[in-house]
Amino acid sequence: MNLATTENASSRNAAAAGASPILRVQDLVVTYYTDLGRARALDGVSFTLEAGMKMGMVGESGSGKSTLALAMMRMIKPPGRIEGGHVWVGGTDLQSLDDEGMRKARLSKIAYIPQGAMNSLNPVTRIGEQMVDAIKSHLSGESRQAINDRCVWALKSVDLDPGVFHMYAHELSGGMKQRVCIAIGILLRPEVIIADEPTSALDVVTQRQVMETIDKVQDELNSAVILIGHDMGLMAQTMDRVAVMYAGRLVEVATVREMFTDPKHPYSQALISSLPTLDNRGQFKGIPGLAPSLLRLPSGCAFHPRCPLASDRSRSEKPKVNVLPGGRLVACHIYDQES
Amino acid sequence: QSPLAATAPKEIAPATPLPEVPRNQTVVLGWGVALSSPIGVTNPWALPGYTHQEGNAFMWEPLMYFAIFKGEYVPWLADSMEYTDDTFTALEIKLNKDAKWSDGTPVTSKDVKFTFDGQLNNSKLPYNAHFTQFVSSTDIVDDLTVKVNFKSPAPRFKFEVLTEKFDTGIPIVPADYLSSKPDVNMEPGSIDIPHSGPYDLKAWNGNQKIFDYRPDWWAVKAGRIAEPAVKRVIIANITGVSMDTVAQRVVNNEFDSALDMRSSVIGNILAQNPEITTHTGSESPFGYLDWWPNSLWMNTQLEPYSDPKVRRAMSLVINRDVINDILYEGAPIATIYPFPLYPNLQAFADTPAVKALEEQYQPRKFDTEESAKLMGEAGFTLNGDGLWEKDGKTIDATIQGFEGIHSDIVPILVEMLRQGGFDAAINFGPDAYQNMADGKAGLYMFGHGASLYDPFEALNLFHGKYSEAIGTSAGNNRFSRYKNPEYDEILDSIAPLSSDDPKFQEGAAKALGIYWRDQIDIPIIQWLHRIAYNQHYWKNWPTAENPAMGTNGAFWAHTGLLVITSLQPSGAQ
Amino acid sequence: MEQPSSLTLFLRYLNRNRGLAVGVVILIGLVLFTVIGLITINPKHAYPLSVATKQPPSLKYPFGTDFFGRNLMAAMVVGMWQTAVIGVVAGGLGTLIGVVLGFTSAYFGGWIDSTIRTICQILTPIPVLLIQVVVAGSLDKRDVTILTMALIVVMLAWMGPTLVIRAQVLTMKERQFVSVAKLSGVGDIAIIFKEILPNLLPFIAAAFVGQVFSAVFASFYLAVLGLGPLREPLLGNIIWAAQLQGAFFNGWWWWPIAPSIGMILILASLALINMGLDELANPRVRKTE
Amino acid sequence: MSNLLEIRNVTKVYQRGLLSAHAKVALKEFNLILPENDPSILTVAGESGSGKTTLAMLVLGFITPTTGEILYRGKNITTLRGAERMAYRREVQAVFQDPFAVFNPFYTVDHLLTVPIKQFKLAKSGKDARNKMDEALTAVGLRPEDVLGRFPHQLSGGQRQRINVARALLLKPKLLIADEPVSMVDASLRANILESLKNLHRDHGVTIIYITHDLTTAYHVADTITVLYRGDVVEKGDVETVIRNPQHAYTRLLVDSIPWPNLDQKWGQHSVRSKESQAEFKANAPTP
Amino acid sequence: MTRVNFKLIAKRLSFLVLVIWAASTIVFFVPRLSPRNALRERFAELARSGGFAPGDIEKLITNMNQQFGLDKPLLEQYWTYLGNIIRMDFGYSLNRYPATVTDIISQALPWTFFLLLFTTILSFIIGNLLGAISAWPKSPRWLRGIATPFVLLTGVPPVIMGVLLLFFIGFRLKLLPLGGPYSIGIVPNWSWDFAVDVLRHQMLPALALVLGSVGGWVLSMRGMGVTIQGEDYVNFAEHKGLTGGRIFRDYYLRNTLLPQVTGLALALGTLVTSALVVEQLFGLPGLGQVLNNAIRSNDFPVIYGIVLFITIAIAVLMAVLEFIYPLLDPRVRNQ
Ligand SMILES: Nc1ncnc2c1ncn2[C@@H]1O[C@H](COP(=O)(O)OP(=O)(O)OP(=O)(O)O)[C@@H](O)[C@H]1O
Ligand SMILES: Nc1ncnc2c1ncn2[C@@H]1O[C@H](COP(=O)(O)OP(=O)(O)OP(=O)(O)O)[C@@H](O)[C@H]1O
Ligand SMILES: [Mg+2]
Ligand SMILES: [Mg+2]
Repeated sequence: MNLATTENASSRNAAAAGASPILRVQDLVVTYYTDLGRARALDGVSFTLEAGMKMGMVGESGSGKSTLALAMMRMIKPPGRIEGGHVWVGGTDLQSLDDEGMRKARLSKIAYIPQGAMNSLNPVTRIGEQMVDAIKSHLSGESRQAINDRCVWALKSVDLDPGVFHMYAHELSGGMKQRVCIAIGILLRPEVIIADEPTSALDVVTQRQVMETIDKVQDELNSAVILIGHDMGLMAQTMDRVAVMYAGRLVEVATVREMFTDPKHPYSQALISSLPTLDNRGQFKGIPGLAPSLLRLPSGCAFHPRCPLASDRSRSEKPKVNVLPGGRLVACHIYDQES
Repeated sequence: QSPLAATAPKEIAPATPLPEVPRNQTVVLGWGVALSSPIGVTNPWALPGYTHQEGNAFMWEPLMYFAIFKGEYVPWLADSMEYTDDTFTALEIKLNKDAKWSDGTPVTSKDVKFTFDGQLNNSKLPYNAHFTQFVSSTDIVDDLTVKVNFKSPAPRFKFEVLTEKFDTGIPIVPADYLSSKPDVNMEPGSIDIPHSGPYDLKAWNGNQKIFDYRPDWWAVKAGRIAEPAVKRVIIANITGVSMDTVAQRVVNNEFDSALDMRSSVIGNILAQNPEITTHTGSESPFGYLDWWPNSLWMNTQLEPYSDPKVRRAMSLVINRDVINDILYEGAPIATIYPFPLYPNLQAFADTPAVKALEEQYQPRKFDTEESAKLMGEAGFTLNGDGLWEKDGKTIDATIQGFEGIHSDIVPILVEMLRQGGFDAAINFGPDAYQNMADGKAGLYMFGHGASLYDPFEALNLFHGKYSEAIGTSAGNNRFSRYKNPEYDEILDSIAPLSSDDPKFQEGAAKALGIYWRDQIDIPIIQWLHRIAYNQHYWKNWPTAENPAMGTNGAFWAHTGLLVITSLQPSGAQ
Repeated sequence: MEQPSSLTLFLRYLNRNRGLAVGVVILIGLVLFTVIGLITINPKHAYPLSVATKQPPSLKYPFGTDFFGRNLMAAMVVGMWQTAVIGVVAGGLGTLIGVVLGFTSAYFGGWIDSTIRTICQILTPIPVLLIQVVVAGSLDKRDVTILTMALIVVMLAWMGPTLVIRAQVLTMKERQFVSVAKLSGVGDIAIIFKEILPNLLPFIAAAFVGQVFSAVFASFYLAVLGLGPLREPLLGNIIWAAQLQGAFFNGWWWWPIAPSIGMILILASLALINMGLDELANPRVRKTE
Repeated sequence: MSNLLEIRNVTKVYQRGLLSAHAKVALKEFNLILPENDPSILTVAGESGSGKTTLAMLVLGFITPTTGEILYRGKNITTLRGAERMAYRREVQAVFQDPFAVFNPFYTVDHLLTVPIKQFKLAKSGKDARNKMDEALTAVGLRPEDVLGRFPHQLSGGQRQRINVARALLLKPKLLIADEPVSMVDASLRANILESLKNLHRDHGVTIIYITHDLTTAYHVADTITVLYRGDVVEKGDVETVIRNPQHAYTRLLVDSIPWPNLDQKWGQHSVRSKESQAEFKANAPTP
Repeated sequence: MTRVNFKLIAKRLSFLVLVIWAASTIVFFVPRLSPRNALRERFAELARSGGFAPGDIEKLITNMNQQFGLDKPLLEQYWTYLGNIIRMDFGYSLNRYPATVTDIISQALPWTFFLLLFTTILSFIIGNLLGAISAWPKSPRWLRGIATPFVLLTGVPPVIMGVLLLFFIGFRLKLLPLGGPYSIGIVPNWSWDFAVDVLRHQMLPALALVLGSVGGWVLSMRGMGVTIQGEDYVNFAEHKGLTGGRIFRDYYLRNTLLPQVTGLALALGTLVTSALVVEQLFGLPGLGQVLNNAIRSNDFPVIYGIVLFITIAIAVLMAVLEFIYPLLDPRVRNQ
């Protein structure tokens, strides 16, 4: 029964694939200037996403996933700085907006559901107030009634009782808080929704409920969703597409099926094979070595010290992003000739 | 529950708005209004708590005042007050026929007798000791005549007790009113008590005390004085306020006068406002001589102050020239006498007998070597810190004194003593006086509130009959606890004598010689009252050049009434 | 990965934490002033009758001289030194009591904890300075010395550190490294001294600085009320004396100014350092590295 | 045959205040026997608040049971004294969830290793100690020169957690309690750490109680599994059986919600009968 | 939902009683540990200011000792004293007998109360706003800088501050009166002119207190602010596209200000002490001046009375704040 839904989704995605992308990220570069040196947390990240698509963003801790999300929101704070690149949402280049324009774009065009919903709600005001806040900041002309309707709609969309409107954050469970955040995120029907590890603090059952909520909401809004996480299992369960980040770069973007059945990048391959499944009980294959520090990245391909397929070229030259058939992106020298 | 507590008002606020009195008919005086007396206490016999200093002197009058700078009595409620013979055993008082209480009833012999009997029989009243020592009875001769009979010759009783000058003497109180009260010491007085003085209390709170002139004051009709120009007196509270601020408010013409200033401040007040004057005009030392010359008193019963050598050695390290230079810009304030050099006393000091004794004992001498020699003789040795030591202990030379009035002189003395090897320090705490009174400490800075006219009372401070044991209170500020039969004999022999008697002069000189010889205490400074008189609104303040009524200019003293009622408007608006 | 030297890191930290840096610089300045002063200046000149009186600042007397003939330069040096003694003695004692009680309370818990905690909480609303004034006022003046001043100040000043240290130990106690230490066979006492105490050093330092601050403030306060050891050139005493002699009014402005500025510098530097240490001790407040 | 550890009917009740009537039963009549000569890996699984950590703390002797007793080598651990206690301390060790909190931030990471060596007198000399440390670190895939002498915050989470495992290795305990040792670690590092743990078990015969809420890793690491739900054991048995064929409704819900990284293993295959039964197990969610 | 928690109220009340007991005990015994005799000192002072001593001072003292119950054993005095405290009876002033301590306090209290009310509110508002602004990364640079001088001002003891203000604003510029509660010669009344006059006289003392105490709030608010700044909900508010002003007000200030409220009671404690000096300096007849005089004359019933009164006021305020706090902060409302 669930399989059937998945089939539906994929066919819809296939249809959407032809449409022009609603989100276009190009050459995004972010650097943190720290005491210990410069950390290039995003190093020329580019990708596109069509409406109705769900893309998972995975990678080791510190690989730049949250930075990417924040950079798209133009919310990088000092000591970080966006040093280049563009983010188009439905034809608007966010980087070209003035501060006020960007403020308006947040939530209405591109919404961000933060990592750690536990603390993302103001503890001293009612949930309703926080929702109304958000609407008023964007739609000044909206009537009281309209605002109310919108909030009730959003809460219902995430399977919450409208009574939550009058409650405080501490009166909600973790899963409910996470869903309130989602409800706030969809208040203005944004074209792009970014959810940063929405489930990592929840237990499996709640985790599943939240993911199903996101699914449902997306069905209703038909927006593009980016889900950040590092749990490959979750990606396999819910996403259409998976993007793998390593040391501030996007090393591979592929559909879920391709990623799990035929990963191209050596890092993706290692990642996939390290996953525990029902079939390979008792066998572990970790990825050897350690994630590099952004402060002193290895020359060339950042993955080369841990890569079984590393060549001299990997050591000296940064691989560029290759576009493989079917729109797959891989950043590895191995695929250079194929493109 | 005490009746005084039950009846004393917490605050006196006029029931109806006070009439407007323009500033140029008002005199504003800076003083503490609720520091030592409770609000509402105006009865001179209320105890504890009455003081004449906070404006109450404007309500009460004595038989006579004494004009110190004219050296003469000022008859007041009494027209005359004479010893009936030259053995000084009886005194006849004749009252003024016009004298009236504020309720319109006359002041009569009955009131005087009531006042005297009260002092005699009520041990709580301040002059009880004097009365019990001297007075045997008070007789009413007629409505206006009273006769006081003494147990023994009392040549100084008229002056010391019955005459008001500075802070001593007694006022006459209303017999009818007080005798109707169950306990005269517990009766606050407030605004109800009939009084003979010209000003009525109108308002009193923690901030100010307001007196208004009563136009039917008897003294004008009696010809004692012209109609006063001051219609309102305001005592503004300055308790705890810093000297700077008070001085500045005088300069700003906010205050017409205020409490006396330290030597350092007064000159600058004059510099900043030319309308302000002092007793000596704009010349140093800016003040008049108070009756309170200060000495370093020593407890002569306490080691090592019991040794005259030590006392003398301490005196020898005090450099009086330095004191004059540093504190008084060279004015000769430092003294060697235990009494103030008022005209009559100056004359005494200038007699050949006294001069010869001064030559003999050199009380002014500053000589550290001689001091060291004496200390050696007394068995002391200098320790590593340069301090005299005996049996491993330095001399506890903590000077007990009073912050408000001694903060300039005492630090200097401490330093001089330390340089002379005495382990000196300061105690300005509220316990200072207690330490003096019970004699547990050895060294005190305090005045001789005694002589005004002749040296007897000052010398009498050291009479052996007052030498209480350590731990019991030194009566009437006799902190020396000195006992010397030779000295007592001289004093006893001159006590019944009038001060112009040559025998008296001779005996007094002899006693002064012993005072110097034994160094009973170390006289340090004459006490000056440096009071700023602001002439912006009011003229005719008593000064050296314009003695006015001949009193001192302290409005808080008993004679303050004379000062205020003689003021004349300057014409300023 | 190459680490910048710890000195560079420290300097960088100070650069970020400007308040601490300024505080430390002022304090070092004051210490240098006092130390150099004590070496070069005749401490006798800090007492009356030692030099010409009422001299305005000049080359000979950089801070002028006062009414009583103190060289205010010397008085400042000695006064600073005495202030430092009071501050360090009182601050040290207060902190020590606080640390001992705080540790005892938090580590042993139970009735010991509730007793200590309750006492602290009960004493907290009592205005300490008033009580100190009452105590100082009740003392025999001969007993008031620099040391008794410090003790008076300590008397009611240990509750703050006790509560802070206690709270910190309580959270530390729950930290997993304490469990790990137990698993490693470390005994109770060793856990207190070797595992917990070192981590509390910033808090203890902050408490110490805070204590020194309040000690200096309290002693100053007592002195200004004339409750200090009057002969000593404590900064508060000098101001007290200046006020009594109407220094401002008389145009001897330099007399109260030098000790006032001295006191302001001491207190301000301590406040700044305390704020900086707070930042160091509280990682949430600590600025990102 | 002696038992290494025996937990008999242990119940732990947390009392909130002294007078408060609200008591929280964190663990209910828990029983467990771990034989000495047959080391195994046992998983204790359950959602948040189900009593897992409470169990760990009980076994480590940091808290005492409200009723019931815990026997170590046949002796109640609360009564152990002297050498026996020292042996118990040494032989029962733990690896905790948060790889940062176990380090004392005041010291370099060496502290974690040197202290037990000193306390338990594991080495004859400084050199010997250093060798032992190197050996343990190498065994978990760390280069000693990379990590020794550093402060905890200078290392990555994976490195820190592996030092923890190295500590366990160094001590070669009889019983290791691993309380969620990989929940704070990156997915890609999990495999590495679990591998080290498994090696420890295999090479040194260490019995491991692996505490987790993550059934995927439980399935891979353990031999047997105990599922806790609000302090109650709802199911226990062989891992393969429990995961593949859960009997209890709660276990079924749990297993069904595992996000397997496998496209053919989608959520909802073992579908839960009705929404109601799911609601029944909605952990701790207060109704609005 | 908001059930009255009697147990909590009982606990707070008994705590309050303990505080009062502790304060009264300290205040009772401390002055009595010294060998000084307040009554004697009082008489001595009277004698000195009058220039004479009453004849039989010892007898008087015995009388008065009886009257004040000072001749009884210390412990008995202590019990009587505690009993009196319960009845809020602090006895008579030794110095201003027959005024009772309660009279004296009630006369002085209005001055201190208004001064403190005024300055506490002012410094709370200014200090917390400045502190919040200085910790808020988006506030303009010049505004952030403004907080520093105030922090430095905490280092300026109120005496010095008062003297400086007096000297420059009062003496030199003659902008404001030099002291006193109102102009000389005016009788207090309920008129507009009088109110203005009083306000003018309160200005300098209030300024001295505010300048000195703003820094404390700035500091603690800054610490608070830096902590809250990193909170996820503040970030999320920004993600929601809220304007800076609204985030500052609703998300940042509201959260930081709440814990500050609990500091009010203790801040009042410090402020009271400063007021003690400042009132003296400016000749305001408030509690500070009364206490100062009492300390100087060792009028211990007054000292006890005032110290106790202030302690009780602070403790009560603390308790009240503790009860009110849940109404302000929903997090602690139901527990
Ligand atoms: N404020 C900051 N200052 C300095 N460096 C930062 C800052 N924020 C992030 N970084 C660095 O940027 C890199 C990317 O961080 P980011 O938070 O984007 O990682 P992530 O992939 O989201 O990790 P995680 O899975 O742990 O959330 C990391 O190396 C981190 O150290
Ligand atoms: N010290 C304590 N005092 C009171 N209650 C406690 C205490 N420690 C734990 N509890 C409660 O006991 C229950 C079990 O807690 P425990 O920590 O054992 O759960 P857990 O299974 O480890 O959860 P998690 O997966 O969140 O770590 C929880 O409801 C918890 O709230
Ligand atoms: Mg992240
Ligand atoms: Mg747990």
